[in-house]
Amino acid sequence: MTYRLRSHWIGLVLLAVSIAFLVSVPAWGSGYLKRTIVEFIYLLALAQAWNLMAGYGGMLSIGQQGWLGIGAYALVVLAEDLGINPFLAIPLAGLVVAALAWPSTLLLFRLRGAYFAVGTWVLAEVLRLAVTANIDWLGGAKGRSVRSLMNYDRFMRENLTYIVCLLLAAGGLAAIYFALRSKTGLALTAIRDSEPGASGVGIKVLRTKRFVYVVASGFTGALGALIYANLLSVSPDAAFSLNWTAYVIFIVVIGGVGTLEGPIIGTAVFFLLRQFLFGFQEWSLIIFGGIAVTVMIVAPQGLWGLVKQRFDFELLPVRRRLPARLITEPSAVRAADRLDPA
Amino acid sequence: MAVLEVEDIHAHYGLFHALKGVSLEVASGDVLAIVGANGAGKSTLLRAICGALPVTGGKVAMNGSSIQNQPAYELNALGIALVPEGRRIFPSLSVEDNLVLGGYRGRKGHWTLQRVYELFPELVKRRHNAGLDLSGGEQQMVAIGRALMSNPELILMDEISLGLAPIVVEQIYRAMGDITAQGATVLLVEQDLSRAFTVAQHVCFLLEGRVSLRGVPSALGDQEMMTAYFGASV
Amino acid sequence: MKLVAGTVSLSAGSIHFDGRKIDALRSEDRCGIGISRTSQVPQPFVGMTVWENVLTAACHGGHHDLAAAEEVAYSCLQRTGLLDRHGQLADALPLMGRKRLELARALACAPKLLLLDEIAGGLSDFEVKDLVALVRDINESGVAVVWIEHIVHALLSVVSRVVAMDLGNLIADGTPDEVINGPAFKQAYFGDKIATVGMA
Amino acid sequence: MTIIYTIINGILLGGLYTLFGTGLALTFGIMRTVNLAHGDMIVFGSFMSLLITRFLGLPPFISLVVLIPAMFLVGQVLQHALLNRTLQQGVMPSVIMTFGLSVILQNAMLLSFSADRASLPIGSLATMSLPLSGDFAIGVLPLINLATAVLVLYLLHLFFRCTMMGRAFRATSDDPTTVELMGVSSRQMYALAMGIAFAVIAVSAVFMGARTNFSPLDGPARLIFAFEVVIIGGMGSLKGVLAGGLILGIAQALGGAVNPAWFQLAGHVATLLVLAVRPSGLFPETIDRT
Repeated sequence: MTYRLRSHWIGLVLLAVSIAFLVSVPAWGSGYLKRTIVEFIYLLALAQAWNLMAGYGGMLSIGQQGWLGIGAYALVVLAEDLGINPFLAIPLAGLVVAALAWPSTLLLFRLRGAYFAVGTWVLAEVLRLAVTANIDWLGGAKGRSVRSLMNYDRFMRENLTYIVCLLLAAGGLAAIYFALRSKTGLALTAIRDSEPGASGVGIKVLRTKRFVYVVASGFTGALGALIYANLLSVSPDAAFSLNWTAYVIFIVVIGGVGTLEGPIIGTAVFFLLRQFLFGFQEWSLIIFGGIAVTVMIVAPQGLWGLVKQRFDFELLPVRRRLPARLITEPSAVRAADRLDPA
Repeated sequence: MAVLEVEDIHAHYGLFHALKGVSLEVASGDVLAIVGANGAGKSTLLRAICGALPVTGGKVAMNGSSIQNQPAYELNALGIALVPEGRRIFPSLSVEDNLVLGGYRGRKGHWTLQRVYELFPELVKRRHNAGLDLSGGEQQMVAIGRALMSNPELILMDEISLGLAPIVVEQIYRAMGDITAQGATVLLVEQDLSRAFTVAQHVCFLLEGRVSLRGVPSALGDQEMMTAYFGASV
Repeated sequence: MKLVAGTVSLSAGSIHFDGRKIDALRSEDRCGIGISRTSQVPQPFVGMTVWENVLTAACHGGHHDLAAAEEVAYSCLQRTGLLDRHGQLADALPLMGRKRLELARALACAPKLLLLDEIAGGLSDFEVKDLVALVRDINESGVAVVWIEHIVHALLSVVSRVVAMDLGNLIADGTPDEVINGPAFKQAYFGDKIATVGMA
Repeated sequence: MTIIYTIINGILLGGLYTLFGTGLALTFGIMRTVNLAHGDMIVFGSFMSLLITRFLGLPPFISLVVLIPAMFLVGQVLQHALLNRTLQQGVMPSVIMTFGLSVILQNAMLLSFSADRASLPIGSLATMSLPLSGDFAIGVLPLINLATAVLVLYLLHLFFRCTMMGRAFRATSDDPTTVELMGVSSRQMYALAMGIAFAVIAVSAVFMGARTNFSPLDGPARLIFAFEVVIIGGMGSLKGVLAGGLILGIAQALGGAVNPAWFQLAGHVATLLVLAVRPSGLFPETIDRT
């Protein structure tokens, strides 16, 4: 019990300190620092979205780059062609992606396990080809730039991007956290543990999974819009690159699938390794791939899983506990329970 | 001399302690019937002996050498064959392919495809049918034939009369004589006591993972058997 | 039994519950109209605590919001004697604990009909006695119970009506005394395996 | 007439896709897993063949003598050393592990061979053709490719029907637990199956390298084609693979004839259509146990 109380406090303090730090950055930070933080945060958010879908919902998608790319292109269309404020267009792009992701589940959910994984990949390819090959208006293979953002001066733009990123990620992560603590979260965790068991206690398995897929994809789309607002131009090969999903999977797997803390650790490890291997992109991918394979064999629960196993320690508690108001007459119950030889 | 010696073995299904120290011996050429209520651990015992389920304690020995926790596919080569519960015919293989596969390890002996067809003539006209299309009785014959094809020294049969019409059961039990005549030792799990007693020299009752009674069928009393079967008296 | 709970679909005939035809309903929806089932092999949500397991059932099967579900879950844990273990991961429960958890989860769905599939299998005599008392208590609170069991002595002390089945056919139906002493039962029991026993 | 020529070209292209799909169908049929590094292994095979050709001076098709046994071994080792270790833990480990391998292989090839496109030197075979009518001729190489694909499928069919080991494979696919009671180790069968799949990959790699040029980044696209062949044909069914390969080839050829940019897209659309109309493919063979 003391462990838990303490770990919650550690979590809260860490959270408060990081928020204070992050909020203060625009006032003093350099452009480089802001860009680095933006990158860290969007990778973390992408990882959380994938983790929600794969770790909790059991849907192993390797085609999220499709939704990321669509989100980026949605930003271009909304901001450039429809004249919507680009920073407002970022969350709207997420909604566009969610609206597209819903019907795609009608086909994808016919596939199971490994076939679902490849199916999502095919879908991502279809989306990429549809965007590049046929619509000159989207710039073909060269892509397009987000001109409306260039109207802002550089300092202003960096700060706005930074703030939008912070808001989006904080909003998304808070939504995931509270969703996991809600009824839906209980249902999702139950589905993760046993689908037949879940349907046996009245959980609508298919509906819950579809909801999670659509939400995770929409969030990924909004992040895609953010990433390319930061880069100022979109090209299909980069926006629909499989590397996005590869990074995300390595982050989640290294940190621990199906935990909220895992991706945080995973992102940190990923960042450090990448800084270390800067300029050797192929080598870094080889090393990440090797780490993922090794983790699967040696410790499939990931780094955070190892910590949790040893210390029963949670920084971000999503567990529900017996509320104190209900613990009223323990003595009678205990006496009855002592009869239980187990 | 004892072909099979089982000494104080334990086995678990996950957390469920299914066998809690079972010991028994089977002499060469004998038929031993294992009876008990559902969940008493009979199938578990057979699966533990043939290597399909890991033993968590105790010792299993065949012809004096210890064999526990060797994989099932190695024990098959040593001469232990299991006719599994529910028959487990390979649905996409023909009857003949099912039988031939039984001899995968190439142990030599009395049983050949020809002799199995002689034992169960019904199978001849079905030889090219898929395992999926057989009746329950035919499936059971294939399952037994498939086990015989490995020319086992010890053959373990799990619930071979379950769900079959009495006349088919009759036929399958008649084959039992031919099987033991070739020198195989048989361990038989059977719910139908009277049926088991017609072929078995010895019987062993299991109750909740332990041996509750054993002996020669004719020497056991009704009440004694009821208690050994159900536990607390009914 | 699995037919009624919706995990196996039936090939002919129909099933009615509370006067409604339910053959076409999915497992999760049958739970919604008041049929709960414990499975032969317990299927706890192993990564969740005991409390969360039951709370999940109370939320979704019992259609409560979280606050109300907490009350329901609490009373279900209390009734099944699991209260002391509320914070434990379901994965760490021993067999008896898992069976209790199955029962608590089924209860939290507020069933009118409770299907128990071999819930006493694998338990010691002492544990079975405990369980029998629990089931009797549930039945007395107004829930109809259908209990499939091979451990006959566990059943006979609880039930009001026994239906014995042999390979899909009904072979006896009556009070426990009538059935157990009838010739069909004795013959079937030593000739076969399944006896379904229920009480209404 | 043009449409008939287009379809013939599609069929010939389908010969290559059939080979791509065969390996994937084999592993799915027997182990129910998908090797996500399948495409990268094909590209890897092409590069290996290129190396053998270059350093031993052998023609590409002769390099198969070395390449097939080598790839067979690689497949076995992969299954034994990595994939067999996580059999009991559901699909996630195998998906992530083979995905990791795919990324490793892709980048290792980028480092060793650069991103430039390469092709196998096959001399005059590349341009040989049989004239069909005035302005239309069938390439000899695509024809050999199609014949090889059919031959490979036929040999596999014979192997599965008529040999003891083939029976053991089918039985393992039906029921990997019970097959152990027959003296068959299912893990060993899995390793062998992966080995055979890799041997087929070697064959498809040489044909791919001979027909088109290739680069280290081509793997994912090859995996997707192979996957589409399997989806159209029916998961894990060898009979379906030929049909799937031909349909995919024809769909791409037809799409490409309308608009060169629709070449791949037409194949994807055909796959999604099959998935929408007949989720278990045109020739479903394996029994879905999930």
